[in-house]
This record gives sequence, structure tokens and C-alpha cells, in this order.
Amino acid sequence: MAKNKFEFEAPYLLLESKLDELRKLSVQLNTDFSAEIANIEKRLDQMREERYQHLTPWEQVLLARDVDRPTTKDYIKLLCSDFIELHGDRLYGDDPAIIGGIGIIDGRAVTVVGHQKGRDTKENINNNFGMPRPEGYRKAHRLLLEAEKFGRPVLTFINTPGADPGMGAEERGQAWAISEMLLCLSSLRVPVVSVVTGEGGSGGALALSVADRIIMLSNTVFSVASPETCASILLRDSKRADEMAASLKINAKSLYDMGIVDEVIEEPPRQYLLESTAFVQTLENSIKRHLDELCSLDVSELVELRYRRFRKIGKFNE
Amino acid sequence: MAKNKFEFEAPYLLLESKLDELRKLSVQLNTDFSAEIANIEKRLDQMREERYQHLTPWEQVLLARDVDRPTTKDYIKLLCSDFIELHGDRLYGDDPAIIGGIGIIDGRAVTVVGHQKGRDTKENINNNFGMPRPEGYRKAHRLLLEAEKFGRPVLTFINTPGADPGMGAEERGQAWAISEMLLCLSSLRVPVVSVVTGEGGSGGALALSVADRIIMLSNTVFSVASPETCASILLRDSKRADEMAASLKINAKSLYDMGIVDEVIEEPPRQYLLESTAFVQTLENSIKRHLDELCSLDVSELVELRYRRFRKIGKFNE
Amino acid sequence: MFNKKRGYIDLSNAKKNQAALDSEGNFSCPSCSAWISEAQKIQNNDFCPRCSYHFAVSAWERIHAICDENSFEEWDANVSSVNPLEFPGYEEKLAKAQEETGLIEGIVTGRGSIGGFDVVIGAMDSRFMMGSMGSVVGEKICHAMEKAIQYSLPCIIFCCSGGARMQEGMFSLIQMAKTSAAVGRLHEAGLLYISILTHPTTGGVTASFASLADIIIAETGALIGFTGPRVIQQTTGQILPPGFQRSEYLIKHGMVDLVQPRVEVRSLLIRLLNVHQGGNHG
Amino acid sequence: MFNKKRGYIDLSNAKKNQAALDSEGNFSCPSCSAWISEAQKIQNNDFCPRCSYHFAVSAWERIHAICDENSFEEWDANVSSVNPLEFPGYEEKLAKAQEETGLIEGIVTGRGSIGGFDVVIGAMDSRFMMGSMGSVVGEKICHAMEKAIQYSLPCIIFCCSGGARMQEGMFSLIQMAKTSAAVGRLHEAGLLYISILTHPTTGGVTASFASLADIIIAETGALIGFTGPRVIQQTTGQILPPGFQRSEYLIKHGMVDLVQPRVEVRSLLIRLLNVHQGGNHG
Ligand SMILES: [Zn+2]
Ligand SMILES: [Zn+2]
Repeated sequence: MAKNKFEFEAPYLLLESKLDELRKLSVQLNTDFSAEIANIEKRLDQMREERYQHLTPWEQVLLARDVDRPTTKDYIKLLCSDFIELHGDRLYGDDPAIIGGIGIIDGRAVTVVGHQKGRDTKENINNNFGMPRPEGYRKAHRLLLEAEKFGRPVLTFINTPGADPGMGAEERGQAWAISEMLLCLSSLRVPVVSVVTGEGGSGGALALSVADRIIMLSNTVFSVASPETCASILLRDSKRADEMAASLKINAKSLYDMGIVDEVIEEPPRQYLLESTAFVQTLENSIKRHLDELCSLDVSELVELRYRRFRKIGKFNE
Repeated sequence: MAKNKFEFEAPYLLLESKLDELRKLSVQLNTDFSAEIANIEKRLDQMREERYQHLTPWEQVLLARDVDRPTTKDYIKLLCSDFIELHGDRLYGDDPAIIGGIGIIDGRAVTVVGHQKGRDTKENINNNFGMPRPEGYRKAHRLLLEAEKFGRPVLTFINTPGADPGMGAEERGQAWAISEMLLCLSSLRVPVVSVVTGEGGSGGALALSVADRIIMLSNTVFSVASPETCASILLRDSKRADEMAASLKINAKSLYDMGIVDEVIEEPPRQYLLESTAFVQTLENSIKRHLDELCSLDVSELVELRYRRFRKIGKFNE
Repeated sequence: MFNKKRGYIDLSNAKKNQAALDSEGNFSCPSCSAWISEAQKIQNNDFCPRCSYHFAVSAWERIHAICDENSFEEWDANVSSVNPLEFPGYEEKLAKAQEETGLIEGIVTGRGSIGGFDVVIGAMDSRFMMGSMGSVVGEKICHAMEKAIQYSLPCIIFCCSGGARMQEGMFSLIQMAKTSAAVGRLHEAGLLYISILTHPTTGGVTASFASLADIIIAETGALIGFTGPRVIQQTTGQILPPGFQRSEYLIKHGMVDLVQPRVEVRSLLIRLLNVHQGGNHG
Repeated sequence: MFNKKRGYIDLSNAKKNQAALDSEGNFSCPSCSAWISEAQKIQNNDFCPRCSYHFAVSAWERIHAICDENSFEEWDANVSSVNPLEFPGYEEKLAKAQEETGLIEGIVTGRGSIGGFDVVIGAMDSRFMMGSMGSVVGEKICHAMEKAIQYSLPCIIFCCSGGARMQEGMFSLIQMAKTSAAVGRLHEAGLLYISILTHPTTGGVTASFASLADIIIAETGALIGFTGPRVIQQTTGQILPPGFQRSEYLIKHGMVDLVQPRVEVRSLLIRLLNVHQGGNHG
């Protein structure tokens, strides 16, 4: 079972390094293999693209968790012409694992809230690896109510392993903080669009995802619990997480087919996402289009549609 | 400057003990002074009643703080045919310095919230001497919103030296918790009646007093800050608190004359309040009358009147 | 099929039925294996007298103990689970749970009366796949709340759950959002909603409808939280203090309104329903 | 009377005016008596470079520093205090404060523009009886908020206060309720309300309108709290940790949205007003 994206990237990386050696040799030998090398490189790119089209669910989990993925702050910088971060729950603290504030997207005032993972170990320790504590949900809750006051649409970015599993979070009522968020979002009188940008982990992710539209990037996942947890509980073997990743149907494509998410945006293979202009343009357009559509609705219709959107999810026999 | 009510009660207590001695002597001497003793007792009662009619402001402060005064729990027991205490702010803790719950008064569901002092040292330490912490205001806030949801009138009992002056209360945003209460009560869409049953101390008391009607018992006070604090700041001598008690006009009668409170209910002199059937009846009737009046108003009128009630308080030249 | 059991689980009548109970025989505590009688179990508020194990109460036992006699009318009795993800082994687990519990799914919902007050009532059953919430549990709760709105009735839910039904994946997680949204509608309709958190209430149920009630009652000694104690200990390496995540801990930390022993929950509910209506019974 | 001062307190233009400032002479820090120039004071964001004392900014300095030139129109300029309790010595104190500050009372309110955005603005003056809130301060704040509603304008208040004006007794305490109620009306009207907590903001002002804003900005290094540090120390005997009740402590504890140095408050306000309107300037 692969531990990170580099394991399934290894053959391509190896081939790349061999080509580099070949290039150096050709200089030493004063010969020219450039046509051949270019050819191999082209085929390598094709193979890799093909490979990325057929990632296993577990490989998608690894990509969803990849530390190189852009964070909420990166997306905010990309999308907002101005953004002001606001802090604190006005009750207890300011949780760096959820950030929020107000910004302008395409000439529209928007409240943005999202999980914030760190870009390195130090930042991740500070941000609790993007696992919110009750303060985080309560800050988000406060900002949502402000968005409602001002009729501002809300954009959320989802990328968290899940809620914080510590004693302090329990002590300060993590379950209460999450349920209040679910309740608040489910009847918020402004449009809400969510973008899953990495891991959608359990209740900690759902708390920011009760939206009119949920967009997933193609290599992200959303899961009731981590594949490791499911494997540990259902199979009594957390090492069989890859099996669970498949059984749980947690990748973007499956969730789109199940009607749980509304749109999947294709990620370019192995490129830093925000460097792909096509990807960035598609994401921007998608968010704008959803906001345009939702903002044109009557508020009570909007809230009714959101209720029905979630109300109908679930499979059973009657 | 007297330290407690027993100082100004001393002469009467002394006379009472002398009469006791006289009674014993009369038995020993086999004579009968009962007529004379009864006469003296009658005059003693008159003198005392007269004395209680002319208490100094400072003496009223002492009576307002008297540990023998009934607490919120006593009034609840007196007024409610059933009462269920509810706990917790759903955020951080449960503050015993403010209690709250739902009960029935005269066939009407009512939400009751009040400061809870202890009846002895142990209880007082547990209840922080009736000084609320942020959790207390936030519990009250939650119960007020529930009262609004169910259209239940609210009854509050005020008896606190003031907000908790500790580090923890500051850390958890005491000022924020108090202001949220002021905001909440000022636009709450159900009737609110407050009864000052002892000390109304500063912001900690005001937080429960933004009411449609404020009733004060005759020997209670309501003050912007304790006379000791005022003396310490303005006169640089906290021992001159008695002067401040007079200058600040903090007793029930003065506040009634200033239009800050709506009714003063006379306390019987030196009797345990709840044993005086006349007092109890007057209090009960008053609360019921105010609730009847307020419940008959249209909600938007009620809220508008409450706004105006506070809006007009203040003296200035234009 | 439930009438047979009715005799000994009407807890409010526990004492007068005691003689009858002893004759029903003994059974062994699942935790410490002590042999105890039904009477002892009831007398001890469903805790094992030896190891304090908190005996589970089935959904039907709960409903019979709480509702007035013959007042309960079940809704959605035949709503049953499918295997939406074709998750390996899920159908077998469902079949086993149904066989062991006599239930079709992990919650019973319907309409009944408590001390004469009409209510919508739901009771989860921890024996059914650990009281996990899947599509059916979510659907039945939402439907019950919508009917509470339709009939303008208070809504009372007895919660007990190990969390989400993992075998239904995201369908299960979304039930948290769905039931919370239904609570939102109850609130908008101005209806009373009381939840009773019983042992154990954890995971997605705690983080959705269970903690959104107007009044939250925790049963004495119940384990209540989001993350279970084992996971906290494994993940953080912290030793959990005694009483952590128990009802008494929760009320101290402001999360629940009342802690009540199981045998007194019915009378508390009657008082709450009565006070809520200003004592104007009916 | 205020034009003379205008030159050196337009902090946003501090740098280009620096040459002019040095000629205005030196003065002594009220805390450590260090002699410093206006330029040094401004460069150091109004902290004393030696002892970190936070220099007070008068209400008019504040308004001129924040509002666009000549945009400010004062309201209620002549509302003045009376002595409602006939409190001994109050009139003398008022007279002295008026003489020393050139103000009639401890707050200036009115209408102006900030970066072209029309706003209602209020600025308290800590030199006027320690920025205490009595009837006049409460009245002017309420009136300004009501006018913000009338004109549909955002409302911005610079707070600094030692607490309630004790000499007005309960009239003073009630201003907390009155101003909070006015904030309630602002919220109902859906208007933006920003408060800026400057050094020091304590007591009844913190526990009313100051902490009820949609967005709360704390000036760098400001002391902000309900109970002042001296009283906490005296009452509890606790030694207060360094930085206790300072802006940086408050943002860590979740109480304020932003901590900003004084010289950057104007540009932050312009950004907030701009974002609030979706960048649709005007
Ligand atoms: Zn046992
Ligand atoms: Zn200095």
C-alpha cells in the first residue's frame, strides 16, 4: 500500500533521471540524442497522463492529502481581488485551522471560510494539521451570520483530515460546535458554494459543506471517516485502508455519480495546480457561474432548494 | 461607618434582651410586669419601624447585601408552581452564579433567570458570591433565546455585587458576554420583568435588567459601581463609602424618582421577607400585573416601548 | 412480538412489578459476567451492581417505558436499508442485526403520549449495528420531525449511537446535515424539541440532531462525545481522567441542561411538557 | 480652533509632513519624562520610544486623521452634561475637562467620508474625564447610530474609555443598555458597524457598544477589558502576565477581528468599506 504520491510516481521519476543522464552523456560523447530524448519524454508524458486518468481510489487519497496542494489561503489569493482575514469566535479563541474573512470576487463581496493546513511542519503544528477545534467552527459560525446580515454569498474551502481528536476539543463541545454549523448553514439566507480542495474528512469537513453547490477537484476525496479508521474498525487492520478507499467510494467521480457533489473539476496531472491556467480558469468560471445562478434566486427559494438538496440524499427501501 | 445591619439594630436588640431579663426577674419575684413589658415592646416596634422608614442610604446598602435576604431560588420556590432548572451555556461551562430555567407562574410558562448568591460561606464560594462569569451570561443568553422561540415571558432576579473581577472572566470575554446580553434583551420579542432583590451591582446586574419593567424592593440598591469603589476612585478613600452611597442615589426610592425603576415594593422591617404574607402577596400581584399588561401588547409595540424606555434615560442640555 | 417483554421494562412501575420479575430468571452481565436478576438490574437503574456496566435498553423497551400505555403508533416501520455502495459484507451484517434485535433498523419512530401529552417520539437502539446512523435512521428522524411540524407536536428523541454507519459512506455522513436541517425546521415552527442522550451517544449523532435540542437531558453515567475515548487515547497518547465524557462531566462543561437517572426521565419529560404549556394540560 | 493642530495629526500623511513637524518643538513623555519630538512620536506609532507609553490621540486629531479632508460635519456639538444627581464636585470637574480639552464632552460625532466612502463616525476622547461615558456620550452615540439608519450609512466608532461616568450614577450605567439597544437597531437595518478599540478601552464601554460591532479592530498595544488590571490584581491578588488585556492577547482569545497599528487604521477602514460594497465604490 503506497504511502505517498511518490511511490506511484517512482517509475516516471526514474525514467526522467535516466533521460537526464543520457543528456549529459550525449554532451560528453559529443553526439546528439535530442530527437530520441524528446520522443521518449513525449511518451513519458502520455503514459503519466494515462496513469493519472486511472488512479486507484487509494492513490487519489494520497494525492488529496499531498502537502504540495494549494491551501485555502492560496485559493483566496487567486480568486479575491482584495481579502481581509477576520479572527476569533468572540467566545474563547482564534483557531488557525479554520480561516475566514471577507473579499471581493468578480466585483461581488463574498465571505470566505475554509480549513487551513500548513505548508510545512512548523505551520502544520501551528494549524493543528487543519483539524479544527470548537473555536474554529464558532468563528466560522459568527462569520456566516455576518454574511447573512449583509446578504453576502459564502464560499467555503474544504481540506481537513477531520475534527480534532483531542481532549480539549471534547471539553469545549466539539460536537455542539459542529452541529450548530450544520444547522446554521442549512438555513442560511445567502448562497453557499463549497469547493473540496483536498481531504474532506468526516464531520470536520461536513461542517463547512452544507452548501447549495459542492464542487470537488478531481483528485480530492470526501469520506465519512478516513479509510484507515474504517479499515481499523471494520477489518480490524488499518493497513487495509486502500481496500476501504475503494469500498467507501470517496473519490470525486463516485460522489458525483451518487449525486452528492454537483461538479468535478479536472486537475492537470502532476502540475502545481495554480500554475495551470486552464485549471485556474475553469475553477474561477465555475465559482462565478454558481454564484451568479444562486444570487439570482429568491432567498426563500434558495433556502428551500438547499433543504431539499440534502433532504433527498440517502438510499433505502420503503 | 456601619459594617452590617446589626450595628444599627444594636440598640433595639439590647432593649429586647433587657426586656427578656425583666421577664425572668418578674417570674423570680413572683410579680407581673406583663402589661408594662407589652407596652414597651409595642413602642420598640414603632421606634424600629420608624427607624426603618428613615434608613440612611448606606444602611440600605447594608440591608441590600444582608446574607439573610432570600435568594433567587427562594423567590422561584415562592412564585412558581413548578420549576425546572436548566444548565450550561453549551460553549464552556455552567456558572452557578446565574441560575435559570422554566417554570409556571399563575398558569403561565415563564423563563426565569437570576443571580444566585449563597446562603453560607461554602455556598458562596461555590457560587462566586453571586458574581457571574462569562458562562453565566451566556447561559442566560441561551435561555432568553429559547424564551423568545416559545413566546415565553422572562422574569429576572437581580442580586449581585457585580461581574467577576478575575483573570479568567477577562480571558473569556466578560465584556463581550455582558454586551451580548444587553443587546439580546433590548430587542427580545417577549415581555421581560426584572426584580431587584438585593444588590444591583454594575454591569453584572445591568446584564439581566434590560426589562420592560424594573421592580425594586425598598431596601435594595442599584449602582453604577459599589460605593466603596466610587469612594476609592473619586475620594481616594474607600472608607467614605457611606458618603458615596448618599451621593450616588442608589436606593430604590431615589431610582424610582429618577424614572429608572417602575415600582418599589415596601419591605417589612426586620422580618424575614418571605414570612410576611403582605409582602409576598404584593410581590406576587405586582409580577402578575406587569406580566398581564405586557403580554397583552403586540410584540412589535412591546419591543418599541422597551427601546424607548431606555432610550430616554439620561440628562443633558442641548 | 413486543408484548411479552412489556411486563418488566415498564420502569416507572418497576417496584410494584418486582415480585413478578424475579420469577423471570437471571442473566449474566456482558461486562463482568456477574449473574443478576432483572429486578436487581432495574433497582440499580440499569447499571450492573458489580461493575457498573450500563445495560442497553432496546428501542421498544424505551418507548414502552416512556409512553402512556397503548398510546404509541409506529411510523415508517418498514423503511429498510439497502447497500448503496455495494459495501462488502453489509447485507450480512444488516440481516444479523435484524435477526438479533427483531428490528428492521436502528430507530423506532412514531407518535404517542407521555403523561397525556401528545408527542412525536423516536428511540434509537444501540444493539442494531451499534446504533449507527445510516440513510434509514436519518430518513426516519427527518420524517418524524416533519410530521411533528405537520401535527404541531413536541418532538422527543432518545439517542444512542456509536456514530455514522460506515458501510453507507457519504450517504451516512450526509444524514448529519439532513437531520440538522430538519431540526432547523422544527425551530422555525416554534416546536419544542427534547433530546435524551443515553449511553453511549458519540460521533455523528452527537454532532447533529442530538445536540441541537431546546432541552438536552443526559442519562446518568452515559458516555457522550464526538470522538470516542479509545480514539482520543490512541491519537493523543493522553490518559483520560475518570468521568471524562460522562454525563456529569458534560453538565459541568455546560453542554447539557439536565442529568437524570433513567427511571426518572419519564416524570421529568411530563414536567417539562407541562411547564412548556404553562400547566395548561392538553 | 482645531485647524491649527490639523497639520501634524494627519497621520496618514505623517512622512511627508515630517520636516514641518520637527520645527514644532519637543515635549515630555507623561510616563517616563523623556523628551521626544512629534516626529519621533508619529514614527513610533504614538508609543514613547523609551517606555512604550501609548500617547492619547484627541477626538479631533482622530477624526482629522481618519476622515477625508474637510469632509467631516459635526453633529450634536452643543449637547452638554448637567449634574443630574447634584454630585459634589462634578460641575467643577466638567469645567476643568472642558477647559483642558477644548471639548464640550468626551465624544465627537458626525458624518464624514473615508477614502470617498460616506460614513457616520464617532471618536471618544480619553482626556475628557478619562473618556468616561455619561448621559451625553450615550446620547450622542445613540443619536449618531439612529442617523446612520436614517441615511443608510456605515457607522464607525473609535472607543477609548475608563468606564462609566460615576458622577452620573445609574444614568451613566443605563447608557450601556441604551447604546447596546441602538446597536441592535443598526444590526436590524443591516448596516455595517465597525468599532476601533484604542488605548485604553475598559469598563462599561467595552461591555456595551464597543464589543458589539460587526468588525472589531484593536489598535496595537491597546489595553482592552472590562475590569481594569489594577482592580483585578487588588481583588484577586494574582500577578497579571505580561501582555494581559492587550490587543495581541485579545485577538489570541478570539475577541477582536484585527489588530492594527494606529497609522494603518485609515487604510484598513477604506479596504473594509470597499470590500463591504463589493468593490463597487460609492
Ligand atoms: Zn457487570
Ligand atoms: Zn515614555
